[in-house]
Amino acid sequence: MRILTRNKLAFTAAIVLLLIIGAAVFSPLIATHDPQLITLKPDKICRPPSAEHYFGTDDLGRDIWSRIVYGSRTSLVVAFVAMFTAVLLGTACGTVAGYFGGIIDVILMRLVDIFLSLPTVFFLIIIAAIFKPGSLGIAILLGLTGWMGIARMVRGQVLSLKEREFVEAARALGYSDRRIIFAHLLPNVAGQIIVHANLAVAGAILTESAVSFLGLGVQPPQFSWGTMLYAAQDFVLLKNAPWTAIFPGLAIFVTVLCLNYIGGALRDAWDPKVKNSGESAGF
Amino acid sequence: MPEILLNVKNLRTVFLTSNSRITAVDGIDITIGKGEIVGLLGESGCGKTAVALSLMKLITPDEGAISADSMQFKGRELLLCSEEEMCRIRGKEMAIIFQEPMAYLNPAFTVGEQIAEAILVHSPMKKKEAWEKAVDLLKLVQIPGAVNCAAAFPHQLSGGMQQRVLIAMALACSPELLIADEPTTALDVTVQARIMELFRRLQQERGMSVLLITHDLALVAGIASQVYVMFAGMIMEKANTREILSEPLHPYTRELLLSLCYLEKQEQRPENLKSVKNISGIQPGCRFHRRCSGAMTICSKTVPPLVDFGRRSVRCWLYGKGVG
Amino acid sequence: MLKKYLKVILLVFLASTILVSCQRQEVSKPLVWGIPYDVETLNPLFTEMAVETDILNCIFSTLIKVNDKQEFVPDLLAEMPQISEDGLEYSFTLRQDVKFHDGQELTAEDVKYTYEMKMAENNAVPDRYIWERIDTFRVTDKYNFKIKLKSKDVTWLENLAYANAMIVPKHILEEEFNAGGNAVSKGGDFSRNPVGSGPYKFVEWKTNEYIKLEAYDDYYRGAPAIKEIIFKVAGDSNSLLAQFAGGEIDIYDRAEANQYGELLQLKEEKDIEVYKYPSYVYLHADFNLRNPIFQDKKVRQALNYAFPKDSFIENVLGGVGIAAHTYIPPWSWAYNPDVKKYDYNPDLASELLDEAGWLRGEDGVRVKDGVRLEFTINTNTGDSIREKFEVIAKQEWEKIGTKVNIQNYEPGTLVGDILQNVKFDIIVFAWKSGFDPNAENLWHSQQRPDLFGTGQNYIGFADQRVDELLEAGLQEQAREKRISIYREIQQILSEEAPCIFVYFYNDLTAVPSGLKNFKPNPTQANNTWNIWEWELES
Amino acid sequence: MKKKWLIRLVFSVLTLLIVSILSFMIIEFAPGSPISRYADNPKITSADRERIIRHLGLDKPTSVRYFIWLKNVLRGDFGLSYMTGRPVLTEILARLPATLKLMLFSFFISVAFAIPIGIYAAMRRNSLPDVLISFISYLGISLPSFWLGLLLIYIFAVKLQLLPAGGQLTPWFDSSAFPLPVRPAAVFWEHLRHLLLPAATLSFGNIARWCQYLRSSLLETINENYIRTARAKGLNSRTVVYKHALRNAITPLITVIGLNMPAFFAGAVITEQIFSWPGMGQLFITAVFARDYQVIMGITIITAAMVLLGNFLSDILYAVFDPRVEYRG
Repeated sequence: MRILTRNKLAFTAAIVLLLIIGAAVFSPLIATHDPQLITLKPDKICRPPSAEHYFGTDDLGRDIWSRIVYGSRTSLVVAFVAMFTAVLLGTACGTVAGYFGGIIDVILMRLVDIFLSLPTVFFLIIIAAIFKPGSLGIAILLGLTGWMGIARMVRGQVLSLKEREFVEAARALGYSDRRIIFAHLLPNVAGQIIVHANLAVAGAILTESAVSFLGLGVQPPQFSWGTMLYAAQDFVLLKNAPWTAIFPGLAIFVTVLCLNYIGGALRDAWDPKVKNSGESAGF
Repeated sequence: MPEILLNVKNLRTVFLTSNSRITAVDGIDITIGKGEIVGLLGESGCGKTAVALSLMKLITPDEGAISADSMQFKGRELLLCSEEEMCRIRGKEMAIIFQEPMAYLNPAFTVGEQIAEAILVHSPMKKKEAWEKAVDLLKLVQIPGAVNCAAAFPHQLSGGMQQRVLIAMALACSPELLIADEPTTALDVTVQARIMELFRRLQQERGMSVLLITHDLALVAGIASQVYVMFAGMIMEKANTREILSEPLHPYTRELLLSLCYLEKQEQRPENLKSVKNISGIQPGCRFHRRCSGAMTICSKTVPPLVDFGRRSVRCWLYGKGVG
Repeated sequence: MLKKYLKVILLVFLASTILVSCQRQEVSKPLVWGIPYDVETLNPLFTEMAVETDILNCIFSTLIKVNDKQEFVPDLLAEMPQISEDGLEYSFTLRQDVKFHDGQELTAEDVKYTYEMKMAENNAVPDRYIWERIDTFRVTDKYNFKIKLKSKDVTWLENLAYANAMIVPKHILEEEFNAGGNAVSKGGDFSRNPVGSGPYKFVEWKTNEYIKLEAYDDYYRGAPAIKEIIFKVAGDSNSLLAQFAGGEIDIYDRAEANQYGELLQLKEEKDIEVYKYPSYVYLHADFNLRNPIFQDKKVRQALNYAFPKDSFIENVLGGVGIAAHTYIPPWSWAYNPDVKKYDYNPDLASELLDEAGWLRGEDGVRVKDGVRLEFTINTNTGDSIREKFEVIAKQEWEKIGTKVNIQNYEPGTLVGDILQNVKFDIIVFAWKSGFDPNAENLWHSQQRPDLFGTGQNYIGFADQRVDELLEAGLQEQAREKRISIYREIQQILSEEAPCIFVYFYNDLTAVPSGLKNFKPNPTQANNTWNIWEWELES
Repeated sequence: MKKKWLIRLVFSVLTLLIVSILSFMIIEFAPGSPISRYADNPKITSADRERIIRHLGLDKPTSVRYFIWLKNVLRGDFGLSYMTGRPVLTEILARLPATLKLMLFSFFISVAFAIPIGIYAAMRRNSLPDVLISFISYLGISLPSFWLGLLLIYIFAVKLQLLPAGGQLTPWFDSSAFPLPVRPAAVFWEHLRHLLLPAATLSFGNIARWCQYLRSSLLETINENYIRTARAKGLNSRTVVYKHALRNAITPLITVIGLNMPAFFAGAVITEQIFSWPGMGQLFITAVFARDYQVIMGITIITAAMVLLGNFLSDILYAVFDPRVEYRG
């Protein structure tokens, strides 16, 4: 907590994020309507925001506010699981490759290349066809197909960091590799990892929506912010009932924003280099 | 007293961090004459580096702020100089050598490029000429194989070589004032001696003034005419070298002298801006009183004034009756 | 430097904008027809896509056509063919003034060659269905030929009216056929440079961009009035609408149901005409009759009763659609207006389930003999209307005590795996009926692909009476008798409820209001069927 | 050093081989087949189906088909598309230029905007413009491109009718209608105006991401000690930033950009769809739905090669910008 209070913005962001997480946990208490309740009546379909429906209704007369509240469950689970999977795999692979170098590096980097050049779409179709994944499955799939960027970035950072004097010093002092990696290398890469992780969360929320289109993601009647946004991508809907697209978009935006501010503060706390510059907001 | 080159009155440097202000330099006066070598002596974290940066106005508004009653350099008031004017002064009239050479060399350029750049900023010259001059400078600072060295990247050089590259870079435009911040920490004793010799030669031949900032009294003793002893952001004692060595007034100076006698090898503590933080949360009273063997009651209550004895001055309750 | 940089960018943009406003002087613009995706081939021997028909209609001719009133009219023929007493032999007489675009005359030899191409062993044509029924093909002279069928089939003639029966030039294809080792390819030279006898000549095909045609002045009906037509590829329905609204395309065919309102609004601002007309395409939710749950008619009827079809059409489709009660649309001559209609009635549905022995369990889901009334609906992803059908059906059906799961698949998987291997409980998709009511492939028990390897009876429907009627319908020439045959089939189907007939699509086409003689044609002939007649008044 | 790159090249080829094997297997395991498109065609008989399977060579076992495929590819023959019957290479080459044109232009736009904006934001960190820029960046990161694309079309094509809603060139565009002096400008504008919206859609997210990367990386770099050295030399702040800081700050960005290559392709699929851009995106989607194995394999291999090339280039660039990497790596 001390880390966060350093920075009012990050503190506010943390509170907002907590509220969002709270909404996910206590959805039934916060939602005003049954998010799945379809009302096929002209006076219920595509209504603008009102006291009855805070965020309006969609083209099947469902309450958008309630759908956003419930949709946060899917979206957050997918986003965070995907992010953690990707960050864990990527960091592990990148650090090992960058630090040990040599044949290990070559093998791991070729693996990254292979994963990068595989047709992800097919990968997803097959796994989806075989396992019929739920939202958790999609999250892990997204993580499994999205770690390569982090791996390469971490490797690059580790490569240049390990030439730095403090690593050489640590090595000269006979520190174990594990200690050097965890105590010297990772804290210095942490900033970049946090940036990536933040982007990964936003990316996962959005990719999930695009992937649903291919029949691999969250399918009705399940829904997430991403699928709500995707359903609203219709030109006509966008024009006549923009709230169907604006509110799920806003939910994603606010979450991403909060994560980034928190990430920025975390990084300040973590990364010794930026500490005394008073750097606060941003990645 | 030779012609005055730099005259600083009541310099204060405050660093800003995300949650506090740290006064790294707390009202010091420094005077450097033309062609004079002046030592600034103090242990790690006492604000020596902050002084060096402040003199060149190298502290950005993000990092902190400097203030002074006056900062006259060659009769010009540096405080009133715009950033543009400072750019013209930096490197040409006033140059600086940093310690921790690896960190102060840009890893992306060859050292030759970096030295040549320092030359090109201030004189219209062809790149090739500048490069040749850079090689000459490397020779000047006793780098073996200067031509190859110029084409090397910093990480390909040893710490000592890097240090000499930084020195070469500072000397590139024959500055009138060289601020040398622990210039020889990374060097072995023979090279150190040669560098000092070089400083002396440049002083004699070109009339270059040097502000030698170090924790090493021995180094100062060998070369400087005047010595300022600094502790926790304040000047504790100022005198010419002989007087300091023969008759140190301030208890801190005495401590330094003792350590010079007993320690064969100086501990090479890395010193940089961050350690300045130690000063934050200063207690009232003399900065040194906690470590002082002869501390009196007053020492913990009021900061002693700098008592001027004409040619020398000292900040200690032992010597003057200040206010209160 | 930063500011300068931004200034330059801004300047370039401004200059460009000024340039475009100067450029706005309209050059003589061709008629631009928007198509949602690029076609695969322009060789009618291989055509399968509806969009290809739009274009091929301009370039090629068929022996007969189906007009907008859904009657047969001769195209290349001088008159409709004579059919022998036994219904086996057809005598054709060609017009004598038809020339291919290269000036060569179209003769009976070309027709025969088209038939031979379809049947050539090495040609990978997708279907030979209509041609395999031919017993003999006899060219009697330059303009006359006779076709004898293997067996009587009153629906056979219709096939000659559509794109894959278009007549190709022998003198051009022969070369490719011989060079290709007795085969022409779907992607061969002819498919990218087609030569036909239709009202428009092929000019240019830029892959995934556009296909350009120009009027054929020697067209036997006279030179078409519109000199140039471009079929422009426009991505998807959103893009088509945007390009239509932005004036980049002139004709937007097959607009989406939910775009109707938008098109009407556009009509207020622009000089356009919006056509809304019934189509032969209908959405249906098929029960898999191999699943024991659905073997009970009452369950199928209950689910039919429990779906609010009219409300769906009204509120989800905005009224752009007509309730379907059978596979034959209400405007067909064969339609039976007296079929059982499943108007929304959840109480009746509950009763039916009770009667069938499905009783509510503790969690509200009905159970019979230890089996829960639980099933899954499948459809293809990316189709919002079908997805809406699913969630509405789920909500309504769960009200009457079922448990409904939804599982959608990417289209390739849905068709290639779930449908083909009949792995579904309920599957939602659309069929296009022919304008002849015959639908043997859907309802005949011999057309169950899982048992006989052929047909589209994925439902697994088997009814002896329907089989007999379907066979009789193919033999019977007289319209009245056929009417009674197909009415009975519809009667049985609606009673048996092997699927939910949801609704018949309404086709929407938006054209410039100055377009004369545009006569929408909901059959497989498509709307370009009479393109030679079109005129554009500005 | 040359040897090192050569080894890298050999590995790339090996990677391609593995990618091709894996892709082939993956496609093979995917449900559906090239002939499943006929499932709803009442006119197809089972005899027709078998004939087509034979014609497509699908009656042979998978491994045999892979080796046939590989043998042909090594001779530069990617086979015939099942959909159009034309050579896969022809199909891809017909669309590749459009995709590359869009990608390169967007790339240029992204870099051209991201770098100055990133520098600007870093230089004025925590000021109002910086906060605004980061705000818009988050927007760019959280806005899906399909949404942005539709919005741009709606504003610029439908409402203002300033720019075309889709396509690469107006089909009836005729440069000879313009007098000679302005003809090049007219042609240039004709290309540019079609590019603007899709490129903006494709670039927005990249600009947002890249400028924030650069900003954060620059801020880190500016705190480095060698920046002080540069200033102490008397360099003005512009030179300090553009030469000393940027040079070092840009290295992590290069990795990020290199990694974005596959994302660029993926983004292009959606953007091409929205803007009816005649590139490879749509071909890939239709090929996937139609299970056109040949086209899928062709596109996979060619994009994989381009991704590898992109990584390769970014590694070279990385080494150029950060000599330390070259040293021991």
